[in-house]
Amino acid sequence: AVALAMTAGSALAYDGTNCKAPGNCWEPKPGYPEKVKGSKYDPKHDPKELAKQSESIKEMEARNAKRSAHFKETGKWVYDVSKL
Amino acid sequence: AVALAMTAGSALAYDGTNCKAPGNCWEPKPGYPEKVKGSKYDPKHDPKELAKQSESIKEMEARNAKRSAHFKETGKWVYDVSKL
Amino acid sequence: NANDRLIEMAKNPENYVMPGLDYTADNYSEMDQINTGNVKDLRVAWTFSTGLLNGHEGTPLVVDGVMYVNSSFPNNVYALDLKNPGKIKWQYKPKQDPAARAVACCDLVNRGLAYWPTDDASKTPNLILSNQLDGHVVALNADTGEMYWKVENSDIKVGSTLTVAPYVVKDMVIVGSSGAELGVRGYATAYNVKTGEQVWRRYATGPDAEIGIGDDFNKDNPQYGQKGLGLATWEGDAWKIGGGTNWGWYAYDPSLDLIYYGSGNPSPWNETMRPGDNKWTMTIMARNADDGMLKWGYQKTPHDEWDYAGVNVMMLSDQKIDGKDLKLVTHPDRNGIIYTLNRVNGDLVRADFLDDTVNVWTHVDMKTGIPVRNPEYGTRMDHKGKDICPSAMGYHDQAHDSYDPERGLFYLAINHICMDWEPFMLPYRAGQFFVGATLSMYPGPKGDRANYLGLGQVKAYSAPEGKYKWSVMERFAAWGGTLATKGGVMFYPTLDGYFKARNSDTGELLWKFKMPSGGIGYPMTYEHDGTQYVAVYYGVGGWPGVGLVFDLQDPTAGLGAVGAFRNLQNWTQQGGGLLVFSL
Amino acid sequence: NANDRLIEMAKNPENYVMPGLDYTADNYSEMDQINTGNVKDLRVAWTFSTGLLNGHEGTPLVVDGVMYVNSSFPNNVYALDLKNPGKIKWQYKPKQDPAARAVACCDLVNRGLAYWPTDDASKTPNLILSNQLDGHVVALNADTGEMYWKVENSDIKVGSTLTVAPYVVKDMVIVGSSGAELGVRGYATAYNVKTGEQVWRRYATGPDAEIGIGDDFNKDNPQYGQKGLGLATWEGDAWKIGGGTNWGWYAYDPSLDLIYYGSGNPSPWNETMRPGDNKWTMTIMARNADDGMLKWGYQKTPHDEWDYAGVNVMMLSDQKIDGKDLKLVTHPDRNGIIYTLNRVNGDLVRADFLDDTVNVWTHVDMKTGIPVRNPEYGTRMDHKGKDICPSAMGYHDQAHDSYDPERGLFYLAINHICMDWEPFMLPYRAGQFFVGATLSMYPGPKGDRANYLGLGQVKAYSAPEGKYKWSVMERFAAWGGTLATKGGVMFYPTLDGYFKARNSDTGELLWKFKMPSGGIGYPMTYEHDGTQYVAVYYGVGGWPGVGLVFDLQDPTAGLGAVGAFRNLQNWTQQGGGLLVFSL
Ligand SMILES: O=C(O)c1cc(C(=O)O)c2c(n1)C(=O)C(=O)c1cc(C(=O)O)[nH]c1-2
Ligand SMILES: O=C(O)c1cc(C(=O)O)c2c(n1)C(=O)C(=O)c1cc(C(=O)O)[nH]c1-2
Ligand SMILES: [Ca+2]
Ligand SMILES: [Ca+2]
Repeated sequence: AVALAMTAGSALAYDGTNCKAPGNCWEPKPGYPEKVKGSKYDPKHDPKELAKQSESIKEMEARNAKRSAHFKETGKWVYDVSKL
Repeated sequence: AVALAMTAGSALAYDGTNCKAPGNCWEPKPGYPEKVKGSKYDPKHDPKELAKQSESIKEMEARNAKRSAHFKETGKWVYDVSKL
Repeated sequence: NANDRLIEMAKNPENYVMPGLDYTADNYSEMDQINTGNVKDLRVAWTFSTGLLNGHEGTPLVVDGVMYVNSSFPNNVYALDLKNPGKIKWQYKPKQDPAARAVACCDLVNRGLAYWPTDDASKTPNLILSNQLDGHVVALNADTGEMYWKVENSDIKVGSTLTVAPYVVKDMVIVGSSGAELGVRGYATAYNVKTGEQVWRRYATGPDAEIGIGDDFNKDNPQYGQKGLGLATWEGDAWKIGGGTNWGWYAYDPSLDLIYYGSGNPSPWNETMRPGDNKWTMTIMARNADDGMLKWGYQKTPHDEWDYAGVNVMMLSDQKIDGKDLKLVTHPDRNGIIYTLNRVNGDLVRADFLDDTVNVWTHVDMKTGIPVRNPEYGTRMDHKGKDICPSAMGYHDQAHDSYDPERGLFYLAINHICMDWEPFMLPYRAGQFFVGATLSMYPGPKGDRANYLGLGQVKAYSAPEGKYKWSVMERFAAWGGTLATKGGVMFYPTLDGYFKARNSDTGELLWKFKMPSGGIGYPMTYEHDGTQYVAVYYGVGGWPGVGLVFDLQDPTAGLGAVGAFRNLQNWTQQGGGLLVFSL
Repeated sequence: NANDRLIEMAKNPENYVMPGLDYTADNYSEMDQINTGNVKDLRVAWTFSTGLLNGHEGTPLVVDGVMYVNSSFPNNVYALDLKNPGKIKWQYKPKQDPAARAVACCDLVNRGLAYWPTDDASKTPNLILSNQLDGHVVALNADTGEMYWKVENSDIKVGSTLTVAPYVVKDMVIVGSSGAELGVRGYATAYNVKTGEQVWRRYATGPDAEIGIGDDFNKDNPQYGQKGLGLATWEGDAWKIGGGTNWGWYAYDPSLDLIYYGSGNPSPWNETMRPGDNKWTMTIMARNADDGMLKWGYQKTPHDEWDYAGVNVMMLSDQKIDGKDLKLVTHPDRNGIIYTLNRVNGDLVRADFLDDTVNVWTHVDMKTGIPVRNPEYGTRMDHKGKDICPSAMGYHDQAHDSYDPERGLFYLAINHICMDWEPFMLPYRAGQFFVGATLSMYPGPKGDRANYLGLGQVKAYSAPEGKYKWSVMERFAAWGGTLATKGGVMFYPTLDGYFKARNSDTGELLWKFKMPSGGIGYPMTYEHDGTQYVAVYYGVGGWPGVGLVFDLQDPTAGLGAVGAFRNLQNWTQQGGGLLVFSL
């Protein structure tokens, strides 16, 4: 296994081989931004939308924990957490 | 083949064999009306509802006639009668 | 004309040109490549899924090396070139009004296609005729699948649907009707295949002119009834919503030019609401092909009290009975009786019980033709009838049976189901269910009532002897029908998904195969490249399958079918397709 | 623990206890009753329709004489007693939120079940584990079908579904995730089978702790990247909606206690919207079973520009390569390259093109592991990429392949599809499609582009030689995968509905059978009562089937699948079930 030195890739086109660090080799294509934020390609994501997945997972994990705790206690699986 | 005389069926129960005329043998069961109209079993049908089937058939037949007439004339089948 | 060509084509074992194989509708094949000795080696040659899950009834046609496959709603039609059935030659996928689903009584089935061969004189191409659940009849170019013409036959807005297989006679296609559970007044219609034009339309009830009754109707059997009864045996306008649809099978005798079929149940099921014999529902009809006039008609179940819809298969045979050579029509009816009549004039020749457990009748009076009732098993308002045999499904329903002329045996797919029946009143509203009875169904006395098994039988019947040569029980019934072959093997599928081959003489089980899903179609056989093939649809459904198909739980739901067939789901699941077998 | 029991059970040819047959996932059977000499006599023994029409992926399990059948949405589970497969032993029919249908990317598929055998010490019964499209994981009592526990793993409201087969390791079940076409950040989760408790959950992107990256991650291959890259290779919070789901296949090496699987495509497909290498999407992951920590990870497609989701099958083999005996993992990736790595530490051993028509890469730098791009076939905003090979479907997608250790050959089910690709901008909304590219797909250069045929290949690959021993074209691809057997016969189903058997050494077609519907599952084999059976699902669908399944016409619909497979409907229709073959 070899650590990768910054090699001279094609200056004209992205071929994936110009690495800033091991495993971090992306570079923008000629004429495209290094960062999209503020560029014409800024997706302008809504942070509220971006947070939804982790919120939902936290809630599912909490409900599942209640279910399995009750199961370990009683030997009965109750899916409906409002009944726990 | 034999014409059926009015034979003495069971007076107590309908067995289908007491005929008023050939092919017309039904009689009411004991305690049930000969005619339902006006009886407690009157279905009180709405004549408008009863007419719907024949109206619809008449319209379908008229549309079909237009379609096949046009087909015989032109060799083309056009289903949409508004285009005929 | 088409008769001659169809008759010729039907003689060629490479073809299967109409329901029941030829105009006798005996579904008997002269082929014997597959026989009692080798049927155990039968194996699946190829298969085809239609992409649809509702029950698959009927059987495919084969003409000139092309197979035509019908399917459940929305009634796709597929043409498969037998040289390479792995590729679909053409497909016709109609867009249908989904509202049709809500007015179908008994799953979303279709009983098959018809074929009309072109004549050289005509510019009309070979045609495939297809009936759609939404009431349309379409003619397709058999070579390309393109729509040739399309007419409106039945209006789903008034509850009228189409499940029957169209039937080609001469240059006409005969089309029936469905919807007697919604008060539909039944009719049969003939269309000119070349133009789509209506040639005649005849009803089961009402004025004689509309029924097709003229002066010589039933002239040899006046005791059956003659003029005016389509009105006189009804109270008031009840005949307008009186049922008598025809969604079963046809047969045709070219020498007599008569078409045979049965009209179905009077409407509503609640008998108290319709005083009278309710003519001409429940009738074996013999109609002149050209004008649809009735030559004769025999009503099997006057004033029906049990939904013994009389549309079952009509099989034509020529047999010697009591020393006389007769032209016969044999008809295993829903009311538990198998009838054999002289098909020339309607004389009643035989009327035997389909099973000794029938209890609604004591016997048929052979002189009058009247079935004599056991009043104990009649139904009426304010009364719950119990242990009535047969049930509303009859001891025989839509199965297309077969007749082996060498053995003189009819192979009958019989139900073994009884019922409790309680009527209730309801108003008629066009397009809505109009039944008026609550049913519980369960196995007949010979079945296993605790486990709801033993709901069917298969029997071999001799009309001259009025006897059964053999009889076997079936777990859930052979709902679809049978095929007879010269090889001495008869075939049928079962609701629980087996395709079975039995020795035609003894009933011995020679072979069986577990299909993907239950079978409610009937088998056919054809030759291709010198090899005999047997084909059958799989795809559980139909009336007995409604619980499974629509996921119903109430035992009285599905017009009483759900309870009787509650265990079917433990044997099979839905599917829809075709299996083709060869040695 | 379960490993030992499962390992023992997997050795018994009467069982098929997990996807891929045993923990090597090589889907190779030691049975040779069916062999090159007699496979031509293979015939259908029995069949079973699941009653569902969406695509049927995966393969059934067989344990102690009982077969367990998975199915498409709503993911019914059936147990069939092999003594009498004509009766259903039990069935589990979950009611699922129909909204799940709207967020599934690629038809409503399911890739199989898992089995956990009880230990005598435990009160927990034998379990069948089933993942539902609506995100639930259920444990069923394997003997009765009763629900034992049921947890929420994925939330369809944020676009997260489940199609992956669960995977039992020790007393845990490993569950993946789907939804990278809706911006779902992928994760894998381990549940304690006895309690339903979550043991660990590890993500593909984000902070090292959530990914499961510790100090010794990639210590033998630091050039692959080590710490901090799950954040550093993304701009801002893009990793939160960055994809990397895992819906493919797992393998497990008990001696190393490592679980192998691939993470999928970064999200959205539009690469311009997500600067960076987007770690650790598109990565072969080797995770410690007990805590889910990553031993090593190798990203095959950094900064994906083509949807080359890296979830494909991982097959473990021990082979001598370049003179060294190595423990290997071999992985035919969607990006057109088949990788073989040292499964102990992640060393890259081989990286060969799946076909010589791959054009997005020039080669893989074996020292760095970096695939070197041909910039001509990259994609970007305001540019329509053309003639890109492979297409987004990759030269290999969800097929479960096989490896024959006697012959040293991998049997690969390969796609042969190229594409045009044009990105567009769109905002992220939780629960909505988040793709941002319009695709046209068509056959690769060796196919018949005029007729849209020649969309697949099947190949036999030797890793030590880096060469293909044989290769055949397929009309529409063998989407489901392959089975290898000691009998010298390899099997696979095709999208157009053939089940084929080829000589493992030469690729010669020894036998084929026309199934009811196209196959997208992979075959399995088991012994019962001394007879060897081969089983395979039919039921066309999956991504290539979406046009047929959902009746789509626009060639770019179905994420580009509709155009490529426009002709599939002329060969096969939907269906869903199982065929079981024997001599
Ligand atoms: O009265 C009618 O119009 C009508 C129609 C149909 C039909 O169209 O399928 C059936 C019935 N009745 C019927 O009584 C019946 O038992 C029945 C069974 C089936 C079947 O396909 O299994 N259809 C029908
Ligand atoms: O990124 C994902 O989460 C995801 C999920 C699935 C899936 O769950 O089926 C597929 C894909 N991606 C995908 O990229 C893909 O090619 C694919 C094919 C299929 C299939 O079953 O044919 N599923 C999926
Ligand atoms: Ca009826
Ligand atoms: Ca994906």
